[in-house]
Amino acid sequence: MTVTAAMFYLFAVLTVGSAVLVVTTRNVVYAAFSLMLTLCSVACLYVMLHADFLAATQVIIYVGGILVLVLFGVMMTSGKLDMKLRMERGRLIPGSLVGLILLALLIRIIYQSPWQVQDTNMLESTTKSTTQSIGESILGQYLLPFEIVSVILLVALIGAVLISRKEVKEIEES
Amino acid sequence: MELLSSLIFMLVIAAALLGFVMLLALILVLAERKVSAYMQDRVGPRRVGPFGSLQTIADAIKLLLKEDIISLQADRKLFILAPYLVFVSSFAVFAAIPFGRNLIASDINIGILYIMAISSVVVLGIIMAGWASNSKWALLGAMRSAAQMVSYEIPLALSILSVIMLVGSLRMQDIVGAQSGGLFSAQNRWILLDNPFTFLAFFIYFISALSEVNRTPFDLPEAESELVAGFHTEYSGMRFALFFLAEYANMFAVSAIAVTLFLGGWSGILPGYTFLNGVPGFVIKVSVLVFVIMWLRWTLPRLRVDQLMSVCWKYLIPIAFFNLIGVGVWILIFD
Amino acid sequence: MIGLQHYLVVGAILFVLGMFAVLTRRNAIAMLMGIELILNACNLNFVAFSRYVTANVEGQMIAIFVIVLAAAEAAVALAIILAIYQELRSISPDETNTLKG
Amino acid sequence: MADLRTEEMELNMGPQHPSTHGVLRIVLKLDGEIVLDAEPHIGYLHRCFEKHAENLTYPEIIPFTDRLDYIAAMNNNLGFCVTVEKLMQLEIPERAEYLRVLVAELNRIASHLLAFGTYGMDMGAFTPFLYAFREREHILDFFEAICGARLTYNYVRIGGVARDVTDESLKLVEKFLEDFEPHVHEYNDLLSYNRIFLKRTVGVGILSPEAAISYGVTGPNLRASGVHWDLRKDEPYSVYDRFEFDVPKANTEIGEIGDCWNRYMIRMYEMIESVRILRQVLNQIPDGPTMAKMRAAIRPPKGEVYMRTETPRGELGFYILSDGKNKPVRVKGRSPCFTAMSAFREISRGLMIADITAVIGSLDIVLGEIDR
Repeated sequence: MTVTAAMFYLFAVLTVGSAVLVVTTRNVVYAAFSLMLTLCSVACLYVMLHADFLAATQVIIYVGGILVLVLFGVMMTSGKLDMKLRMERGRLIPGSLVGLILLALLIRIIYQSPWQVQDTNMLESTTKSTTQSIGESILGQYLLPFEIVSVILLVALIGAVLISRKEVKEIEES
Repeated sequence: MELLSSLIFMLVIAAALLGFVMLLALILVLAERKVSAYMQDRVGPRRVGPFGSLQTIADAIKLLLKEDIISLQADRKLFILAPYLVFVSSFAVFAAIPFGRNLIASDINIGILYIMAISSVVVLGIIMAGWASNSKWALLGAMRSAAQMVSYEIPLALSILSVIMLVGSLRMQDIVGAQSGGLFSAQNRWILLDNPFTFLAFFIYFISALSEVNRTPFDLPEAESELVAGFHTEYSGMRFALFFLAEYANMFAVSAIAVTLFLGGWSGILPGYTFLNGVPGFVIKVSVLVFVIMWLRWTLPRLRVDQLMSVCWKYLIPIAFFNLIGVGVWILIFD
Repeated sequence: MIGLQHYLVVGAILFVLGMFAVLTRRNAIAMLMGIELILNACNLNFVAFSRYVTANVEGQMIAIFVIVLAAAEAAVALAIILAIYQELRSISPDETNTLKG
Repeated sequence: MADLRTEEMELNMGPQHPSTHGVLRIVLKLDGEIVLDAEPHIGYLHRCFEKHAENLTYPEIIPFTDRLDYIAAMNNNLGFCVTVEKLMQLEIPERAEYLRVLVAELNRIASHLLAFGTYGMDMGAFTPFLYAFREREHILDFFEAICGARLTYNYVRIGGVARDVTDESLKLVEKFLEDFEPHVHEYNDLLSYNRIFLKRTVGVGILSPEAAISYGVTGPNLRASGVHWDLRKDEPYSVYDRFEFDVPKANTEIGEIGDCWNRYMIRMYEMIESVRILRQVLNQIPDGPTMAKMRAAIRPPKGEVYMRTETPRGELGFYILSDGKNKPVRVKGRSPCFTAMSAFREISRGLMIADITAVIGSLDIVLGEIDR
């Protein structure tokens, strides 16, 4: 087994295993921390796919930002007592059925589609680093989406502040 | 076979780094105690070994031999995991710090980005520790810490960005190479002195870094007079030692990054003085910054949590933004 | 040799797990985590395609946009969840039915 | 819409907490970091001083007063002795009076130094604490020279002081005074006018003059609220009326009247004033006996007496009911820290957790005296 293969299997198992924990554990905090493991191992998979910039972005934004937000949410909305997650049995069986069928379908598609796999060394042979290429595409081909995304971020920021702000105001009034 | 050999290679590098970090922490703890002692009109440790040089080793042994207390109400799994998470993520930063021309564990081409990514994981470890302790003091400390570190990452990133703009690379060795001229030369001098905006960026970086490593005046997460000991209130012995180790490793790491980004890294201080090239010069520069951090700790009081936030959001972030624009304009006009 | 399909399978499993979480969880934050899993699954696919099929950074670009949108989504979603929690003392989506006609 | 509030958290601050200055327990009701209510629970250091006093002869009570406010034991000795002397209408020799003022003012400086040092520590600045201890050490050296003890002195006795001082020990004081005054300016540079320190203390925990008076707050805390009241000036005891000194008052230059910074700063000013008094004491001190002529067994006449003196923490009053025997029937102490603590709850409402330590530190409480 080559190093690459070994590392792939390691991170793939980590990703899937921790993701299973995310959806099955009964403790929200455990779920959040397993999600951290999932996100980090996905970042490692990105590195293996030569997307190093993306991997760093994933860790900075997902782990350092979104996950911290989620954890804050968890800690603010649940006391120590109702940390337990309820899973409705009524939904468990249809849910897993749908999931399994979908998974089988997807894997069948994955292995039967004739993928147009290119020469895999193309990216590695170019002199540009991925960071440079990404930078150039952001300010070139993807300038419009980039600007739209920044507007969306701004809107989300203001919206989030507004939603949580409402409650503060009412406290002041009362 | 290939797998095995590369695995061994990686392990050797990691072990060497780990040994280095351990040694570093021991030296830094002793240095901190001596520095604080002389600032406070005392002499500090001097019983164990010559001039107390073995004091921290004695302390480390004491910590290792202490009873490992896990409170009954704590969440055992996360409680045990948290110190390792904090330590590993602050330890992993060292992989991308260039100590000398070839002395870097891994000169990846997104070096500085990697450092920022890895160090943001520390927050999660701290939240984990605070939550798992099941103590209100620890939880308060962890919440404060998370809010503080997430906020101060913004000015930190913005000040780093101005360096990246100037150098045009995220690779640590490229950044060092861009300042190979030393302190005063016309070309390739230290980024600190490159233009007024980078000069300011250094201070923005330094202030934010102080906050990132929870040092006074931003040591609220472990403010001992308010929160007992913050997120590691419930920890003792070995696990506490790991937090402690991580704190000092972090202190060195942010100073080393500051040196690499702004003060020429391992490249020489003055042309001609070749003995200051490489590791010795790097160590001298980092030591100066570490000393300044200690100096601040033993001089300044601590900010309140809301003031801390307003410093970040009302002053540092806007200044950092305009500073970044300034760097851009400077590059456009002069380079 | 690790190829495209390996990554796609990991992505598919992640996607199904995320969907499973969204379908079965009765806690808004846990559902949010499921959505994050789904987003990661498609990101993984994008990056894998960008590596093996198109051999440029376009897939990575899309992934970056997805990450940014996920951040925006998480911020807004958590703000809403907190607001609902303060109103109803519960974050189960089933109990959030006051808007029903 | 009160039910929209986030959950209140109850936080137990103390009895074992680094900055409650002893064993004080405060139950905080928090909304996030905002303190909605802070309820102090005292009594962890209760040692039945008043009940003990009923079973001890008058001189035997003096060591117990040492242990009330152990930071300023001399002032406690003095307060109790002056009360008994008032009941006995005893004349005290001149030299003894001067020595009493000498030790009382030195102990005031020592106590304020400790307040200054620990306050710095409450604010996260560790170094001033050790600087304060450096100076306090000189005072304790002097006390050791005159009475052999460094914390609980039992030096002021009914009718005078325990021992005379030698000229060499007075030299110690002189030398200390010379060193000390520049050091106060050093402290001001180091801590008092530090930007962060000002941010933490100015406008925090304001105690209005009306509230201060109605809670019976005394001493530096009262003067920091802008009320001009100092027993050494307004109701002089011992020989305080012979010295020239000012009673520092809160200023509005930097802080607001009655905030933590003023409460802190008033102590810095008072140290300077104490130095002034001490200089005059050293110049004027006469020769003579240090103990009044009286019978060995102290039996005050039947009656009751209340006398108050100005300790570093405020007005320390003793009420003594005597039936003519050698033991008092009832002794009651009026503790300045207790009244300061009672105002704490009102001050602390609406502050943040970090401000709680700022307020407790600025009130400069000693739990030994609150609990007695």
